[in-house]
Amino acid sequence: MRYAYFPGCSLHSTAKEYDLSTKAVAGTLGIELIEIPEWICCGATPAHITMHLLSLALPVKNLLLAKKMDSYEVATCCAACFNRLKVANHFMENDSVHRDKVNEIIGEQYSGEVKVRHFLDILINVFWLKNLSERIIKRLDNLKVACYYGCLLTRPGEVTQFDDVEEPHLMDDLMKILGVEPVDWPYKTECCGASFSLTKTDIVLKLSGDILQMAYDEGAQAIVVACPLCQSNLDLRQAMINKKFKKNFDMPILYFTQLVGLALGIDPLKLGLNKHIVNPLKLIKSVGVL
Amino acid sequence: MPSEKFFVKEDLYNKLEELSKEFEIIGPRELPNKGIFYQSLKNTRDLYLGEGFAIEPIKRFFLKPSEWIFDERFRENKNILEGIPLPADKRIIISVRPCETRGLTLLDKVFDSDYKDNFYINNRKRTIIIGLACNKPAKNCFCTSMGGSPIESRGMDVLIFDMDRGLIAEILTDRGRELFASIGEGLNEGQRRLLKEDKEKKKDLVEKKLSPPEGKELDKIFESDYWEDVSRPCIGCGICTYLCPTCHCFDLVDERRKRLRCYDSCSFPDFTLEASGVNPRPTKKERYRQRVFHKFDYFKKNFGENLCVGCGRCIRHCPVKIDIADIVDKVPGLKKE
Amino acid sequence: MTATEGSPERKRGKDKKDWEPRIVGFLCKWCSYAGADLAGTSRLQYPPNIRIVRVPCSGRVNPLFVLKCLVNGIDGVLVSGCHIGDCHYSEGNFYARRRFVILKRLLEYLGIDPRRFQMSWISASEGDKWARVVKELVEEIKQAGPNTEFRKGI
Amino acid sequence: MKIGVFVCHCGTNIAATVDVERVSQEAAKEPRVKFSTTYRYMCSDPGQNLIKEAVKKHHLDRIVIASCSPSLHEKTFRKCAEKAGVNPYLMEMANIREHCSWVHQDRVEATAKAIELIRLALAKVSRNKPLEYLYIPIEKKVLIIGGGIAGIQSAIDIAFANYPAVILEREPSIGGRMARFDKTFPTLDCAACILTPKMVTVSQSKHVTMHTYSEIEGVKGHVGDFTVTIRKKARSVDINKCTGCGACYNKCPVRVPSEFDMGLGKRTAIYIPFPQAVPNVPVIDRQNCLWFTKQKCGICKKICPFEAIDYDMQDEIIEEKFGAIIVASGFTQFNHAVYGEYGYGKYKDAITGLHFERMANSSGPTGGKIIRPSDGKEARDVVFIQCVGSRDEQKGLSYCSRLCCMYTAKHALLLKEHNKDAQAYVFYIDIRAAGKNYEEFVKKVQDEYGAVYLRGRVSRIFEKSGKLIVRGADTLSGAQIEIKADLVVLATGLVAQPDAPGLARMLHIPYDRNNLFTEAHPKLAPVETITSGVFLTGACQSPKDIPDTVATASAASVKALGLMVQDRLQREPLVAKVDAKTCSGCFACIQACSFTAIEEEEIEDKRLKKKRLIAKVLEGVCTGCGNCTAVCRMSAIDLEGFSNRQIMEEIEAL
Amino acid sequence: MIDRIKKKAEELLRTKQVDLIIGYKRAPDGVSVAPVFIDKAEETKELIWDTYCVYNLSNYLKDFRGRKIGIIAKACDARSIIVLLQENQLKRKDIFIIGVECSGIVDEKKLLSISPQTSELGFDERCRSCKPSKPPIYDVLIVQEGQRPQAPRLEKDPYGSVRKSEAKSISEKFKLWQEEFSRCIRCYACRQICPLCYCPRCVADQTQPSWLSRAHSFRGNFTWNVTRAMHLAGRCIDCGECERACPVGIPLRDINKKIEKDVKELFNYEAGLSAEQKALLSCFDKNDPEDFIR
Repeated sequence: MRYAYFPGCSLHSTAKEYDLSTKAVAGTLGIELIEIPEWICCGATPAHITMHLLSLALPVKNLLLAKKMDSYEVATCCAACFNRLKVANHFMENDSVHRDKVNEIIGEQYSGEVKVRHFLDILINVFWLKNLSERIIKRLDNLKVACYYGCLLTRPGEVTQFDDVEEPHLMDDLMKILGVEPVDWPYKTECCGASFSLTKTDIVLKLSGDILQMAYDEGAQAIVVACPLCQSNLDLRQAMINKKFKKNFDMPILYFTQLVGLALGIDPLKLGLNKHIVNPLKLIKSVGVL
Repeated sequence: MPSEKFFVKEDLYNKLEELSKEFEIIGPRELPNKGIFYQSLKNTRDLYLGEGFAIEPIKRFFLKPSEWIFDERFRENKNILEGIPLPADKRIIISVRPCETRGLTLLDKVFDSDYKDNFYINNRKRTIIIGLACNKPAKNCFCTSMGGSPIESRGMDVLIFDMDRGLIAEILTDRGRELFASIGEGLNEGQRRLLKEDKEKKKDLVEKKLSPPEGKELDKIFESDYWEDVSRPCIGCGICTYLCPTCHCFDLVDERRKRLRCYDSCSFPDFTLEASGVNPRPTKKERYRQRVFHKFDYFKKNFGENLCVGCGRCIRHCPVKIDIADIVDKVPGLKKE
Repeated sequence: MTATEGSPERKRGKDKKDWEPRIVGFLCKWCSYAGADLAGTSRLQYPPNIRIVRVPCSGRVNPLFVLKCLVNGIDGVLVSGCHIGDCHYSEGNFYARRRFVILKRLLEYLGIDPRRFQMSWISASEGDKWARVVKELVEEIKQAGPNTEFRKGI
Repeated sequence: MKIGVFVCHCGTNIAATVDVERVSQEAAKEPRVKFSTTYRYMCSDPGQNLIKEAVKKHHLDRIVIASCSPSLHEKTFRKCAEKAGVNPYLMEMANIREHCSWVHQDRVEATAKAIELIRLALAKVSRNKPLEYLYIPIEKKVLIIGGGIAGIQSAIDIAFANYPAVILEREPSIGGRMARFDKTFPTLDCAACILTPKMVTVSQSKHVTMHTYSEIEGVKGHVGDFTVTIRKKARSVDINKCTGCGACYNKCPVRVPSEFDMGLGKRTAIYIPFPQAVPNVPVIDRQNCLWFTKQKCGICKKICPFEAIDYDMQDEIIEEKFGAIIVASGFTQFNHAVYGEYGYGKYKDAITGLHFERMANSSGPTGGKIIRPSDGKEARDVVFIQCVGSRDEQKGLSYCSRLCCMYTAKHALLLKEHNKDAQAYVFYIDIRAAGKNYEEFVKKVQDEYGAVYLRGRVSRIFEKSGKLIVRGADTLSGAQIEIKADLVVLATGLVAQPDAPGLARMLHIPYDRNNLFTEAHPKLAPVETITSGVFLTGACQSPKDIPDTVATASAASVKALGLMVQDRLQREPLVAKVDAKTCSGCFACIQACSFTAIEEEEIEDKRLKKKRLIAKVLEGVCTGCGNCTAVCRMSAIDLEGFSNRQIMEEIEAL
Repeated sequence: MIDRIKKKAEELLRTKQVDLIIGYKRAPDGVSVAPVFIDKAEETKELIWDTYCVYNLSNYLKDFRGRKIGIIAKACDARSIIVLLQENQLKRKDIFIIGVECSGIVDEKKLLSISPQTSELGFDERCRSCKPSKPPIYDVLIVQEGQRPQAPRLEKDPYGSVRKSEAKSISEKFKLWQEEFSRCIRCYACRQICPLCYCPRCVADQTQPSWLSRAHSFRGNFTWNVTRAMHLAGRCIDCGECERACPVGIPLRDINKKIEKDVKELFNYEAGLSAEQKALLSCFDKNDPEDFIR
């Protein structure tokens, strides 16, 4: 299993731990992730709000770079990157008007032939959960988490084709394999406020606050995410939420790759568990992993 | 006036060129991998003088495959029948095989005897026939067994022999003499001898032999199952009758207020279908037997000769290889000499 | 009177100038014939070259009818029926459509000008479309010229 | 042959651009034309008398009318010909108005064309054959498929006219969907109160026989002579012996969810669906009865005082003949589980309108109390969501189901009646209350019963601590709404029965892409189908409320009675006919006939002296489309009135 | 191979499984082959099988309706039997098919024109693009042992010649076919030899109405040939007998192949695949092409 790895800007900066844990897990499981040389920005939300063509041209440039590595499958972790690459492929394959325009801008011919997979999808549908469960060294028993999928991972359904749009369950299935008990809660795909984090922070505080509250009410000890923006809104803003709404949430926000790493017996520091605002180490010790 | 003339092909072509002003020149023309067809020749060089046999005999210029007999007009509330004017332009048909002209003589017995068919007679009057003796009869020709021969000249105005150095024309009728007056010159002794030898040689060129049965013998086996067996492969198409120089059955049908006469074939299933729905010859057995009896029995009783000139066309072109000569030859109960 | 002679009133111009095309239209009585009626009631004007033969359904038109018309020297043949799905007999036009695409391509293959045989779907409410189709048809047949293929009765 | 040509002026409609006199003179010169004249209004009485006299005077045997379009006066002139003593089918019309005078202004060209059109008609009429009207015997019995209110009303109307009707109902009892309702809008009559009397009249009427717990297996034949195969499923209870005393189903130990109560209540293995069931005879559910599954119990048989229970009763196939068929197969509910937004159907407290009806019904499983199916507590805050499935091209139906707004208003009212401190919230797109007193009813529910109508869609429902959180928008105030509801009622749309396409194919009637049966004409023939003798009523044609259903039921009955009162049905003789001598038995025609109007027939072939099969046309079924004649290679099958000879003669005269 | 055919035929007749065997025998001229109808077991020794056995014997089945018939059938002949079954002209139980694996049949007309030196064996042009050598339907199959001269498989695209003539201009095509059809003598051999022309009264013989002119004019010949082609649409299995039987050499196969190509491309319909197949013109598809309709 060889993939052209597209980390995306967050995984080289604010979400370094997501990158570390992904590479660690992949390395242990023998999944080869070769980072795309000189990859550029995937366009993410700012691009497709301002200029649609730009939001297609950027990811297509990356896909062409991957194609040059003669690997026809791209692996990515960040939900926004995954979404942009998928949408770009969708347009380049089915919409000849956009295809011609974008190809003209880039100066190369591309029509959506490079496949894009999210790392979670690779673990479950390529590596197969059965093989993963055989590699588990330490089951993370008596740990209850709420799996939070966010929006970009599953929507729009016909483009991402990733999981059920209303009731996603892939992370829940993964957690069960690790021995973790996923909580059945209704806010799996609720909005966390996404990029309002900087411009209208109080919206993020309200929405992320509700998510934390729902997870807490359902008895979750931590929230598992697969998107750096969700992680930062829930983790970084937790203190401000506590102050504003007089709560005392102490809910670690973990990446699914980190939990998989722990179950594979990888050292927590290698998984970047020390880089969180809300310190997860306390919870992990309590669960008896360390 | 000498009865034989010698000339070369070039003279013949030029003569035809000249005649084409006055006559319509009709002759066989070879169409690549289709066959040889009699057509009115726009340029006389197309004339085919080789050994091949035309697919359709010249019968079709005399008893036309289909012709309008009369027309019906409606004037002042009355239906008036108007005849169709007979064509008057004169024609020359050249390079005709002896079997075909002999066929014409048989047709004359039908259409120019007590029943006068104006269309046929008019066509015969306005046509001069120049025959060409057969140099190489096909393997299914059996004209000698039917009273004909490769050099038979009955029904022709002129018979041409293709000698290797040139052509010798044997003048047979006044029309022929008048036509060939200004072409070539009389035979010298050598040529006359060559002609006699050539005639002798051509007589026994025909290998296929057949001893036609007597009428009485055929009548005896009218009900025999022999006819069922031999007629089974027959698919009932019109090839053997349409291409036969002697078959002359026709059908009348009214189309678009005009009456049309067109060829018909005794092998067609509804040849004898009556208005009542009864068909006296319902199966192939009766129909094929009729073809044989008409040729080798009835015609002989009416007109004294067999209605077959042995040209072999019906054998050559039959899609299922039915050989009438072989059938007639092997008729049961025929006393073999 | 056959088409070749045509009625005394209609001149049989040999050259194209004063020749008027003769066109026949097989119209299904439920839709196209009613459409032609509507063109009449709306007083829409169109050239008089077309003669209409009424049939119950476009599915009734036998390919031999079209062949007979062309061979009799008619310059253009139109078969018109209900739009797909509207057929009063529910499926007649489906069969006609399949049958006539084969005939049209065969005739074209044998050298008959494709403009000489055409089809159209005209509903009972499309009087204007009927007038337009007749105008276009007459124009096209005028360009295609007289039906010399079978006119000389060769 | 003596043909008469009658050229009409049609006032100035024709005479303005066509020189009718000259046309008449030219026509007189045509062969076989004996008489030709013109008249100002040929279709008028004097015009028709002119024709009759001319026929008498000149012994005419065929008539050509040169006037307007046959679609206008073909029938008139056929009757006129008949009165004049000429066979009506020896008359042809030349349309020199719509196709000539009105569309060509040049007088010379129009006149020339008119003459040619008459020549065409003369050519055709010369090949016409005298035809007699076809008469098909009518079986004096009507089949009604479906025993809901539509079927019951049809049966009552047919019986009222003293004609026999047979109701064919799949469920053990008639009553259909309406039997499950509690009250009906807008009058709030109790559904059972207005339905049961009709069910009783039907069951007691000597003209109506009921085949309940029976399915339709096949339909053959045509109007006036339908042969229908019916499978009477084994009831395991003898209808004649059982008095409906109820001993059996009171003792039956089995408890399974009752379909009638939408799974809210339980029923026994031997059961009647609802107390007022007609026939009031139980049926044994063989999947759950202990006797059939484990050969145990058998209590019902033992305690039945009338030995009406018979375990080894088998399905019975019967065949009956009918003259007409009324399709009243009704509707079923849209499956709301396709909507992930509403939880893919996993929330027990998110129910449909019918569930609410059963709960509201006093003889229902909850005795009339509106409760939360999850924990049985009484529901206080109830959210009604409109257009679930309807008006949604992506996942649902493209059409509006017409009556959900009304039954939801009724539910909101019933909720308040049953629990005065309950509160109804209704999320809607548009309230459609077009019936009589409908708008007033909804207004009353909003004003007097305090139902809160929120114009907006619901984006999500999720369960949180026992309550259903309903998230929606109120577009009038622009606010985002979140309601913690005890109960959510989804107003699901009405869809066709799942086996509707199968039934349509059996009856040869078309259906649209929503599997709703297609009427002959949406405006002018809403209860008929293009297959004569088959009529539609109720929701199987399109969603309808009870008033419309009853109206269409009576309409369909009138149509069916129209056939019943005639002992023979007169049909146009323009049907196909087979020439036995020419038919080769290849049956391309049978495959091509969309009305299965052609059958195989064995004949004794004189020529081959053997039996062989040829095609035979069922005159009653043949609609005269002529498709078979074009598919027949040997033209053995020909269409009367538009025969090959007629059309070829027209082509020759072109 | 031929003795296995003889043995099988002889056994069938002896055990009364069939009343009659239709096969091939040497023609009186000693070279070519003629159809033979054997009803006595000892006569089966006359049967032969070689590359001259060109006839489609299924054409004779219509003469023996209702009797038990054994027939020797190549791949193309068997396909025409399938169409006959599909059109209820035969009952499968009445026919015992002796399937013969064929590797190509000689075209006699071409043989005459080939000079001996060329390596060409004069194979019928049709056999060059013939897909299956085994009949699709048979009761017993006589497999061909040893290598018999195999008809060279030439063109990949069986409709190559059709596409070439389609590309010609309208006037060019008309001139070509006018010349061909004017030679037609209306002997109807093409109809009588075709196994699928079994109509008791063909439209060509009908006079009320007179579908086509009986005159030998181009008008009548054109109508006849188009009618014949249209009536074979979706039925003709290209056994080539019509072109072989035509005395005046009209390329009838070119016409049939044109319709066969259109039918394949437009409706993906092939004739003679299975006896349960629906007739082409007796069914339709919701999205049949209608680009030519206004």
